[in-house]
Amino acid sequence: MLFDILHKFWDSTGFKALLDSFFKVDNPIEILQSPLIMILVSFILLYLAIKKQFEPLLLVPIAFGMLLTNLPMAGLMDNDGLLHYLYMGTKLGIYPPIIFLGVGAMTDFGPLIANPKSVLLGAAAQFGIFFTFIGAVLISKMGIPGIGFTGQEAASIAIIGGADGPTALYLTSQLADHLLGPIAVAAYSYMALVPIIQPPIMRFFTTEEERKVKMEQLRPVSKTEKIIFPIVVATFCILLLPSAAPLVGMLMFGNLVRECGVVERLSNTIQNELTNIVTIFLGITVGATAKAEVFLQGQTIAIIVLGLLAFSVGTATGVLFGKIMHKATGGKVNPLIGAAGVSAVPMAARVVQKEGQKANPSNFLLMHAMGPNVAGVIGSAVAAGILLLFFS
Amino acid sequence: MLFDILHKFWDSTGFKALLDSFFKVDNPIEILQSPLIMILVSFILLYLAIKKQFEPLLLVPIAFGMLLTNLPMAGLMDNDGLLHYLYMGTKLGIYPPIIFLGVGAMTDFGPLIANPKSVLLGAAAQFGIFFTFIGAVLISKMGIPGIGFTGQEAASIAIIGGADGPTALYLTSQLADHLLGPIAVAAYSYMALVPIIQPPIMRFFTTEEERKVKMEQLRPVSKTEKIIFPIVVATFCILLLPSAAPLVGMLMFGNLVRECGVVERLSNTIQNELTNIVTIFLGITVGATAKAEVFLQGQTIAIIVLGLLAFSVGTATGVLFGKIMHKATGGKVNPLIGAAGVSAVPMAARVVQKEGQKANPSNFLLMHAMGPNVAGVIGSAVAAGILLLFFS
Amino acid sequence: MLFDILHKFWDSTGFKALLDSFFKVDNPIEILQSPLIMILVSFILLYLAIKKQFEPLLLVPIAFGMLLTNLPMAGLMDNDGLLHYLYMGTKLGIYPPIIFLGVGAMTDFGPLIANPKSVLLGAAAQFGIFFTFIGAVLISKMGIPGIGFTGQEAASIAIIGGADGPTALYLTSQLADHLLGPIAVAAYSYMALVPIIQPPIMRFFTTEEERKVKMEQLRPVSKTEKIIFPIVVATFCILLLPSAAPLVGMLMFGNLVRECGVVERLSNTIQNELTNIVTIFLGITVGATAKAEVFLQGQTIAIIVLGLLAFSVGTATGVLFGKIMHKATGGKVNPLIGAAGVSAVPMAARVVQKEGQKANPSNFLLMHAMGPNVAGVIGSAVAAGILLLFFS
Amino acid sequence: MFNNLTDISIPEALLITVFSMGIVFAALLIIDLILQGFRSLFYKGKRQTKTSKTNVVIKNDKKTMEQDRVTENTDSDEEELVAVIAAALAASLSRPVSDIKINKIRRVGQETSVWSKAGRLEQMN
Amino acid sequence: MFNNLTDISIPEALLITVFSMGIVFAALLIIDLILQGFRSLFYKGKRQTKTSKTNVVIKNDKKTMEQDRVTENTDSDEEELVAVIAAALAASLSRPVSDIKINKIRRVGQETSVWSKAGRLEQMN
Amino acid sequence: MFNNLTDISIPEALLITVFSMGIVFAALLIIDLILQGFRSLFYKGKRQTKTSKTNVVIKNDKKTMEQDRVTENTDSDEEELVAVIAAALAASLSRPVSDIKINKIRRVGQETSVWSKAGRLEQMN
Ligand code: NA
Ligand code: NA
Ligand code: NA
Repeated sequence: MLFDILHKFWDSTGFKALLDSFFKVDNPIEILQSPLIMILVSFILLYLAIKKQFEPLLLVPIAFGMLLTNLPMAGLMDNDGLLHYLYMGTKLGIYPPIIFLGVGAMTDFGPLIANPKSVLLGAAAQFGIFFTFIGAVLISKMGIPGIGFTGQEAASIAIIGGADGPTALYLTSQLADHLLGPIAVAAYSYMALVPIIQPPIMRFFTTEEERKVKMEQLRPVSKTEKIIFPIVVATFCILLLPSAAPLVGMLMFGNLVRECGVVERLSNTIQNELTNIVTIFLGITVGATAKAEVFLQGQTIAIIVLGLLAFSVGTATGVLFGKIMHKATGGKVNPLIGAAGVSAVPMAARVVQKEGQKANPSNFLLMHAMGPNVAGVIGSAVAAGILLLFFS
Repeated sequence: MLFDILHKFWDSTGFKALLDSFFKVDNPIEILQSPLIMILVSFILLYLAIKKQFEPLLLVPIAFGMLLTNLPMAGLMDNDGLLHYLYMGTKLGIYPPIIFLGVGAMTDFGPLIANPKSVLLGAAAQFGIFFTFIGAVLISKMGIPGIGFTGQEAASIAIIGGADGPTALYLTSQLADHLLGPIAVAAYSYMALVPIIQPPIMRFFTTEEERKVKMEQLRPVSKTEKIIFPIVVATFCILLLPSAAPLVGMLMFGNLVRECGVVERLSNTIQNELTNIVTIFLGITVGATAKAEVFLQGQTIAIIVLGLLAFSVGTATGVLFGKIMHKATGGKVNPLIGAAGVSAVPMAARVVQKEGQKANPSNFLLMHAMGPNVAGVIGSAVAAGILLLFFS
Repeated sequence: MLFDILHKFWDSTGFKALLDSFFKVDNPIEILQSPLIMILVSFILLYLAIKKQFEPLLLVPIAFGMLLTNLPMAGLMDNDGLLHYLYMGTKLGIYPPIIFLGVGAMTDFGPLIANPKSVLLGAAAQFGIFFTFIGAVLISKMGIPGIGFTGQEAASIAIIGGADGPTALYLTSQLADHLLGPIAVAAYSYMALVPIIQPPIMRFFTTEEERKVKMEQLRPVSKTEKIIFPIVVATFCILLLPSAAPLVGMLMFGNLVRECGVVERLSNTIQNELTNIVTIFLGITVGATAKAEVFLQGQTIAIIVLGLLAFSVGTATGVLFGKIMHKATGGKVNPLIGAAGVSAVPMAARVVQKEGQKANPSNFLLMHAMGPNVAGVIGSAVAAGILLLFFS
Repeated sequence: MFNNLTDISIPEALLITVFSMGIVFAALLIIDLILQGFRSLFYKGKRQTKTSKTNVVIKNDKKTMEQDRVTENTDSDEEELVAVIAAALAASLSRPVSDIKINKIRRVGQETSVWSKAGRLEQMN
Repeated sequence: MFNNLTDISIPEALLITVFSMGIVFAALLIIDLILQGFRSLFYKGKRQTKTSKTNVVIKNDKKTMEQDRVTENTDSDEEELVAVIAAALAASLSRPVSDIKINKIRRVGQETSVWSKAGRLEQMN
Repeated sequence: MFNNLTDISIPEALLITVFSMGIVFAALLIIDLILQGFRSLFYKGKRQTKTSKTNVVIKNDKKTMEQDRVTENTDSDEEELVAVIAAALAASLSRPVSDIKINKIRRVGQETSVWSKAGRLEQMN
């Protein structure tokens, strides 16, 4: 009888299920979808997040969620599983706007207010999104077996080009939540890789002379302007694109709480505990969507490739639009700051600063790059609103 | 075809809906319910909250929620809208008791324990509630078109006289949640206006001599008394009025956590992060109930007027009862402290302190006014319990 | 008519219900289930928690929840009651794993990694769980009227021997949530009593010579080991026992967040605010399950007795296994550290330290006892997983 | 209890008022009595004897806006503030006012502006 | 708007792209115009006149990993850091760079390791 | 696996016990083996060589009640505390005890009472 129990116990373990995923498959190709492979992927992501510091605040939870969900039989994403309950906040589109509330409370739009023209660079960099969208549609038409995207899926992949985590997660949760795993991994990985992806593109499209351009001191921005800004932008953007309301509304509410100066204790809690708690739950549940059978698909490779395209094209169009502004202003604008338009706040702006200084050691572009950088956040929220308008 | 898309896009914008609310109405009177007016109202409230510091911790979120909900087509309060999900905590009566938990953890009942008689002043000031209740019923009988209140609505309006935000929001959420917007705006506005509303009433009902009265030093209160107080009061009040349990229970639980001295880390989190997070969600979702079509009604004007009445009558009856105690104690009680019985903690107590010092610069009534002030919180929670008993 | 209202009012009060529970009973024995008795029990628990500092972080909320739920007519645990809404997080098994997330973020597994053999002491102490399980089954067979446990109930009672609050609450919430009250009270009370329960048992099973043994300095543990530990243990334990995933997964996720060093802000929030908020909600709702009619049963007395048995047997088997290791290592292991295997972190380890010093003032066993102590946490989570496998 | 609770008549409203205020007063009167019980149980005027002087440094929290309003006023308010704090401490420390000597009022708050600047920098560097 | 939104044709994808980028540019262009309105409404170059020197002590927060990366580099980066902070402060304090003199950069961060040790101790004592 | 899991017989209970303790021991034994693997993989006794003295200031947190209990005892406990802290630090800093010299134990905690007073004042001013 003890043997009987042991036998049944063995059947209940994940070890057996894991072995079966290799040795009891109808078709050898199914081995490629073994949870074991996903467990290894999660280890690699943990390595990158911890050792290489790839956006660890989200990738550590995402990778651990990925690990937990792929340990067979644990059932954490079953209907009554722990992670499934927590996942409701992701699926219903609650967590990402709350993260955006935190982003708003942590963002200083001053450099954008001081230099309004930089907002256009935040628009130009959104080409990356739509270029990727076309790319995803094109790939679907190529007839590669197992690789084909619906309109909703293509839109969700495209938003990786927004280089903005919460926006990507929100749009994907609304349009194609089965892709949350690969899209989150691609988006956060490329954001971490911004210092490697962007510089060659920036140098390719600009001349030494252009990169040397020093920009003039930004004007001071008053408290009143900073308070009115979120109110006006929220009102205008949501009237134009009602579907962008959860993202833009929360972003600007957070910013108002930050700037109004009379609710400091709310601002502190939003920036810290609220954002941290939601980050943990968002990250681990996004990771938990990445089960082997949905993640280990040809589509995931396509998403990884398209994501890189999205970042590269966004950087390029940002820089190219920067060159146009360089010409239009008679050389007052350093085209490098266009690269910051992809968002990836504040990494992209720091890359601009470094490249600018390489060309001219006395060059301080950081504050000028913060303008397009935060404009890029608004830009991709607007783009997400348009895609939601079309596809939801 | 691009034109076709543009046309459809225009139809999807809030701008068109806003224009239609002016130019495509069947009846010119409908213009008075245009969301645009509510957007302007939300701007005014933001101005008052930020510039004039009218209870900003709640009015900033309320006003922004009001803005978001009145941007047409955004659908944030639709069944699958972000704010509608967050609103569940308001509607189910969860947020206000949690705020009360925080209030309990921030309140020192010492001055009340030291001077038990002051508890009666906290009772007397509740006349404001029931006077307003009668007022609301009277107005309903006057046959003014569009102005009429059910018993539940009258009770919800009356509770404004409790001068206690969470109590007002809890009762209204349980009896008449469509009135959350105007009642919240009235309650928090008048609480902010306490330093303007109360002094003339206080001076009208008292003589210079009475206001000059110096009160004797309060007795010291031991830690044991402070620990036993919340346990005893919760037990007694809930046995007497079971319907007051969510409010009184949480208030006294918060106070016990504060005073017991062995769970400091829970006390800190309740006072800070928990209260802040719930304040944000409560505020923005209460604001989000104030859609133009429900807010821009004759009823709202009646609520605003009745709310002022409630505060004024509560102040007056508090002061008058103070005069009775003045006489009964042979002049030991300064009747001004009766005004603090409306709650509006700690503003009303500070107003008493200022008025007392105007009459007699060596007068320090603050601690004596804190007694009726915190008693007023218990008093209005009890009154809310009675109204719930009748009307739910 | 006023008299009529007063009469109806009296019927609505808890006072009447309380009186009825004494004077309007069909059978005098029902008086023993009067809510009044539970109210007194809650007062006693509050006294123990506050004055005697019995695990106050959980017992203060539990006792207050017990008070609130036993005030008749308040209905806080009715389907639309405040505490019932908050209880969902307990019932669905969400809160305890989140507390475990916090425990993981607060636990240093270094002493365990440095001395792997101590993990076996954490296994040995789990005998307490299964001894109690047998005890609960035995009692059920004795035919005492009103005392009988199903398999699920016996398992829930047995887990008290794990000496680990969140594990006990998780298992009970999944198998027998009507017993949450008595099991929580027993578990946390005995954890508080560890310094009284354990020493005599420790002295009874060891000789003076054994207690005097000084253990050699633990080896240093590198950051890398501490980072890999939670990943490996989570993977292994969940593959072996998928049902332990919510507990072990969250414990090890919390520990990874702590040790990885790149998400300090998440670690801080988990250790403080998140744990505190969930502790409050978990405690008060667990207490709220303890209504008089379910708590005041012969079964509760049996649970209290069995709980004490569980702690005592666990301590004894831990110490006895310590003696085996003492012999096996040629006297290098002090058998006292086996007592720390019951978990009750960090109290049990501190008791070991004190007892060790009594025998030999130059003895510092604390770090050596922390090994079995944290191993006991893993051990009882594994045991809980096995019980869930059998009984859910 | 009433014919129609959604439509209240004026006599009913008056009745509700009388009854409710009666309950409010009764409830708070009993709390009054309980607290008088507290006094006789727990307070025997003993503490009066041990009159050790307490030196206090007040640490202002940065969390609310209250202090900003105070900050607007100056100088003449400083004395009021000391007096008020003394009174408050007297109650919360369970000592008569005369026992308390306030040496120094040091405002620790308002670090927030520094912090939020640090936050901004952090974001940019 | 389209035949089948789950299956997008290439011309449709192009149309979506053109239209969407049009809206994105239009939206941000209007924000640009609004901000130019801000400039003329709120900024009259007045502040230029009051040029008081500001001494600043930068307080680094412990929250992000950003600073760790900075910490890896040394010395030569120190000057860059000063310059960058100056520029940042200039904007956030609404002063031209020339007005700001940085006396001292004191790193306050990295207390975390101490704290977490305190946490561990707390757990054990 | 059993006839009726809601009604367990005594032999079944014994079987469950034997089986379960077997699994518990097996599981923790494997963790033991894994950790022995850690030792051979990551620990080569190298760190022994670099013996720099570490001066430590312990910062006590205000969060738990643990320390209050400690505070009750005095003097004689101080030495125990030093020893225990040294042992704890030795493990957490990965240094042998002999390397650690504790200069000063400064209690920073117990600010809570001050803070809660500040809280009360804040509420009143
Ligand atoms: Na972007
Ligand atoms: Na009141
Ligand atoms: Na255990």
